[in-house]
Amino acid sequence: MMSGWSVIRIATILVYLFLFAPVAVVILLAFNANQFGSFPIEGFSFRWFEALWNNDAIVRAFKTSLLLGVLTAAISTTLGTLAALAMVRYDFPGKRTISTLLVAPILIPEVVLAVALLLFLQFLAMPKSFGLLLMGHVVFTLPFVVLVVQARLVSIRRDVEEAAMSLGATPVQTFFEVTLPLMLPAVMAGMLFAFTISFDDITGTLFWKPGGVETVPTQIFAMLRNSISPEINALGAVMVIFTIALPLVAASIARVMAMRKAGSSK
Amino acid sequence: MMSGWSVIRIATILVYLFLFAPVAVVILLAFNANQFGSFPIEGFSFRWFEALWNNDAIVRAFKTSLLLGVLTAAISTTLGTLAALAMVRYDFPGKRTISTLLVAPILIPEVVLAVALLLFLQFLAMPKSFGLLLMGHVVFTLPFVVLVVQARLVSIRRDVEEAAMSLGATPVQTFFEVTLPLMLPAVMAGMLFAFTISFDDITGTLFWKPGGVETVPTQIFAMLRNSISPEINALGAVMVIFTIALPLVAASIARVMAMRKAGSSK
Amino acid sequence: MADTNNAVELQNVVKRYGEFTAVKRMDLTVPDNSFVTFLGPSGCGKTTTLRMIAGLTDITEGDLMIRGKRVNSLPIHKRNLGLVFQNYALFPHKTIFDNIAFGLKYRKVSKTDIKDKVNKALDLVQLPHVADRYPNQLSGGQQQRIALARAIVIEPDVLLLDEPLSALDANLREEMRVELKRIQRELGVATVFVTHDQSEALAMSDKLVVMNNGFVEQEGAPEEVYNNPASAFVADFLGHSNIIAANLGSPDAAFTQVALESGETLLTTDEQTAKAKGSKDVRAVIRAEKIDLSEQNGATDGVIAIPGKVKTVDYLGQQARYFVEANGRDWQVINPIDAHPHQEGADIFMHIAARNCVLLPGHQD
Amino acid sequence: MADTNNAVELQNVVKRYGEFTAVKRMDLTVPDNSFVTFLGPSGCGKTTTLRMIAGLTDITEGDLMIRGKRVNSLPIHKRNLGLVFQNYALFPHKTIFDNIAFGLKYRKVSKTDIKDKVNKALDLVQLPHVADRYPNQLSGGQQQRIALARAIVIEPDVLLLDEPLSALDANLREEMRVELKRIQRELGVATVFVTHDQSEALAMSDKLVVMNNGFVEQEGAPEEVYNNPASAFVADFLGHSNIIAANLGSPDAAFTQVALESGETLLTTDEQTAKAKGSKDVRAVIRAEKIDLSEQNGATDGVIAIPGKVKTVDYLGQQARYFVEANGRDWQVINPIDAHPHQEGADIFMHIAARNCVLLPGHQD
Repeated sequence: MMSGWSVIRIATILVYLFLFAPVAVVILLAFNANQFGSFPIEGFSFRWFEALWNNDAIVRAFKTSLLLGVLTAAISTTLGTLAALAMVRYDFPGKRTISTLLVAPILIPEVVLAVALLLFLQFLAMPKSFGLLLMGHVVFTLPFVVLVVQARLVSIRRDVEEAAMSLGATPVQTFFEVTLPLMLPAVMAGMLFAFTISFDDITGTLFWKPGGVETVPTQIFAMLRNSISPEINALGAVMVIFTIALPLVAASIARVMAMRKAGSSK
Repeated sequence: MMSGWSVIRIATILVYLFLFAPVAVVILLAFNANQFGSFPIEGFSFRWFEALWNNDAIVRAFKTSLLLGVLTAAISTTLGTLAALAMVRYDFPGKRTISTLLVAPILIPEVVLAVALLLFLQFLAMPKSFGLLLMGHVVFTLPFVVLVVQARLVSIRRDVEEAAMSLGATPVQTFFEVTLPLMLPAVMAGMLFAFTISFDDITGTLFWKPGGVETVPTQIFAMLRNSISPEINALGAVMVIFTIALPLVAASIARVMAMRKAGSSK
Repeated sequence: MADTNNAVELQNVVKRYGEFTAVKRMDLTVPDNSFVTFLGPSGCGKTTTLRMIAGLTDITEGDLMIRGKRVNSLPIHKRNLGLVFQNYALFPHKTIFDNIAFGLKYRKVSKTDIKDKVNKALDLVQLPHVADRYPNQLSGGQQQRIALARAIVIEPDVLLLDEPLSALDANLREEMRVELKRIQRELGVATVFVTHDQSEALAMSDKLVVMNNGFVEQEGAPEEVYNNPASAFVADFLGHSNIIAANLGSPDAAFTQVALESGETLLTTDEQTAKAKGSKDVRAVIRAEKIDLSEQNGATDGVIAIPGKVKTVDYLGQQARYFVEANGRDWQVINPIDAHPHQEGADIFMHIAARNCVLLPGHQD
Repeated sequence: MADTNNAVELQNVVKRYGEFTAVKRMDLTVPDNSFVTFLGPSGCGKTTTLRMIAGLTDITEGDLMIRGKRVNSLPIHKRNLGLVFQNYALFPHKTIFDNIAFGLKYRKVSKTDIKDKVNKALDLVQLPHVADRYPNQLSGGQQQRIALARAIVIEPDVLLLDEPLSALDANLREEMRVELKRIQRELGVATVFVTHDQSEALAMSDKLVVMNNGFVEQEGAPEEVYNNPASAFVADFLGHSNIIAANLGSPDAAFTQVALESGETLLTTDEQTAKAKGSKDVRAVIRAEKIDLSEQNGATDGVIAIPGKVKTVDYLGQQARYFVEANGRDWQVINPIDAHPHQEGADIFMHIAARNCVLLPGHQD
């Protein structure tokens, strides 16, 4: 049996090498002073990040991605939180059906959703625009926000709200005094989730973006089609930071704040 | 407060319309006899599906996607199941770290992973090939398989295995008699999951596919760039069936079998 | 009809969920200052009744009065009730002080008064030093004390307790039971307590309401309910009883004969025969604890001795539980142990006093 | 040293997890045919000991013998044990028949014999008609019976039961207790039973092993352990005890005087004073159930009466629990109720017989 476990162990290690080696190499190469990425790295340098900063197309793409991500997160979080509240705390006809349908968009292939939305717009004779791109991103990210907030809401015991009401708080006061503060971490998580999904999206963006508008991922895609530049390594590193480091930092801050709060007791 | 709930209700309904209307329209239009998709539908027809069948490029793309999906599912499921077993049932140094890293690939933007893998291959001076495309898909789908199987494994109580051993079964016999049958549904689910993710993938595929090879999603993408044909509606409908209906049918069959098994008692 | 000496009054209250009737025509009063317990198995309607009083569940039919005022359609936040839940239901994001002060904020109490009242409530539940902590920094028992403080600080008209001790472990539960009763006495607040635990119900209540299937099976002082169960359900739910179909004989001087279907004859009192209301068919209920075992036949006036054989003995420390076979029937007997318990296989006499032979009318409920 | 009349023997067994010692130097024998219970609070090491016997946990130091053979390093599947878990641990994907037959498959039993044995086992647990069902089609109690059948069908050398009744609800637990004991008697299989429930432990065991903090606090027959606790922990864990520091007087004819620090003087027997081994400093242990309350002073030879006042009364049906104040100290007393319980505030005498005044040496454990 032990030898069986050894096989599993080696398989596990290989699998994770396979997953992380490429990303690690890209990030390392981003700091490589040499033009042609190769090991051993010949000097540490920020030159490729500087090159990024001086590349107008990339800076423009970056601004577009940021704006798109922030707006998507804001809209998705608002709508998603309301929908989650409706699902968990409100009984209405067809609730079960809608609740089942909720999972479906995550299962629907992104390509199909992208094509469908595009065809739908053409069917409605609407031209491509930034607004439509934004709408598309909202559609993509909404189910995730709903799922995250809903999962949290389900875990907020109804009796905490009932206790608040028994003590004299109206339903609206109960919502703002009890429910909202308790669901806030999930709302923030959903917002971050929406932002990173939007920031990373390539499939939908490729289909929907109006001519001339580029986001960071489509910009990378366009750059790769021409030639391989070490700038791409730097851009990859920046994206990793935005989509992994950012949420981790946010989570840490939240944890520290929670601990300070708990630690304030005698 | 009731009016507050009404707002939420209307928001929910709008949100879901927004999500499903496009997909519904695409599927309806796929059966439209008329060339230029418009409502009301002028007659029900399979002509666009026939056109698909007679389009060599699409049939080729379909075969490629199917082969890629099946191979990805087979490899990912095997590796992922072994990794999950190692994670849950085997203690080894660094287990916690690896377990944390496990979630990371799902957080890493697909674009970054795609670019990284591509750059890594170029760094290793390997040409693009079907094998590398397959490898990429395995990397993408593996974490999902591991997560699904691992979740199931955690819920298999250790004492069931201990009971088997106390009754005289060796650890290997226990694995095949008890553990494997109990984790099988999760393994199957992971396999389906891997297949649909591979079948739908566009980002990685665009980056990695060798020239001339197309999968269904990249074929749609290529077709859209030229002109809008109603065939695309039909192709979208087929993809929805493959990626939503297939898993649902599989799940139903599993449930019916389970019920028949349970129903066989007196 | 409304009596303002009653904190709560239910008149013909019915609760239906679609086809299912959870509470069937309930009449009940909770007098001022009293401790009323709803006891019953899960699904008996006791929690539903509590939630109707609280205003958390609509009343389908009937009237609910609090302090003589009909409140059927008054929303919960206007009812001035203290509610304590099984899982404490403290606000996890607020300090203990803010938790307790929560209800006072909505009652326009001045800041200094709030501080006084919160501190008094903390003293009352014997946790004066935890005001600045958060709920998750307290143990389960402490959290439940805070939940109680939060409910009583608003000086509620009625205190409603929904299985408040069930989440605590055995030793703590006993301690909190004593504590809860002390606080209720001290404040004199009318209290409705819901539980499925018979020892809690017996130990704490002024009035016990035994519920089953949406009906009130019996209502009365704990001793009354325990000693004179009104139905087989009550006899079996409170402790262990032997329930045997029997025929009533004619009165014989001080006692009346009861012929059990298993062959033996017991005696019972006039008080009990009155319950049979002339019918001959009755059921005799003999509590397992009210049968005295001894190796000698100790039959006297009004005490019947039935010979039997000890089948099994469960040693329980101060008591033992026996199954005694007599005429092919197993009797359950719980007896204190004097020196040593009776041995398995021993020939023995079961002594049953007339006053411990309770009668229920009819052969079925 | 190994005695083949013992099914299991532990010699100096120690279990460490890194720095933490879960079981400290344990010596124990499980005689053939006997029912041995490990009783203690969670974390006392009772489950760890069971798992060491089963072979599910390594032994750090010491020797483990099963039927006189040292088995420290024998893997579990070669030990021939019957294991029953708290959560049944049935194989959910196999029928009841296949569940029970599982162990027989590895013992080269012929198909017809398997069928015979499985059916016999099903009869023994009184579930003869469920062979074709799946575990999830049975109730919790039925599943536990099947788990028991699966464990005994292989005719194990030892039956190991890890809190097998804890997952069942109260009524079922009592029923299964009787059942489990009957089956164990019928098969005569040496059994180790782990529980934290004192009434289970008292009712079922031939030998009771009370554990705390990885140590055996006391070991002996249930009556012996209950009546003569060897430590304050045992006195308090089994039932309710009043434990009071005291000074031993000189022997006075039949009894010895015990001067409590609260001021009263009790009597005790020679048997008890022997435990003090000449020391004057002792602790007197008086069980709450062994104090007789009455309104008259009934002091006789060897029975001391202490006057007090009833502070609180908990009505418990057949019994009542009182707190009685005497000389500023609260005594806990549990007494059967004859007609009515004593009233709160009543002046009362606590009667304590010399034989019920148990002594523990020293002022601390």
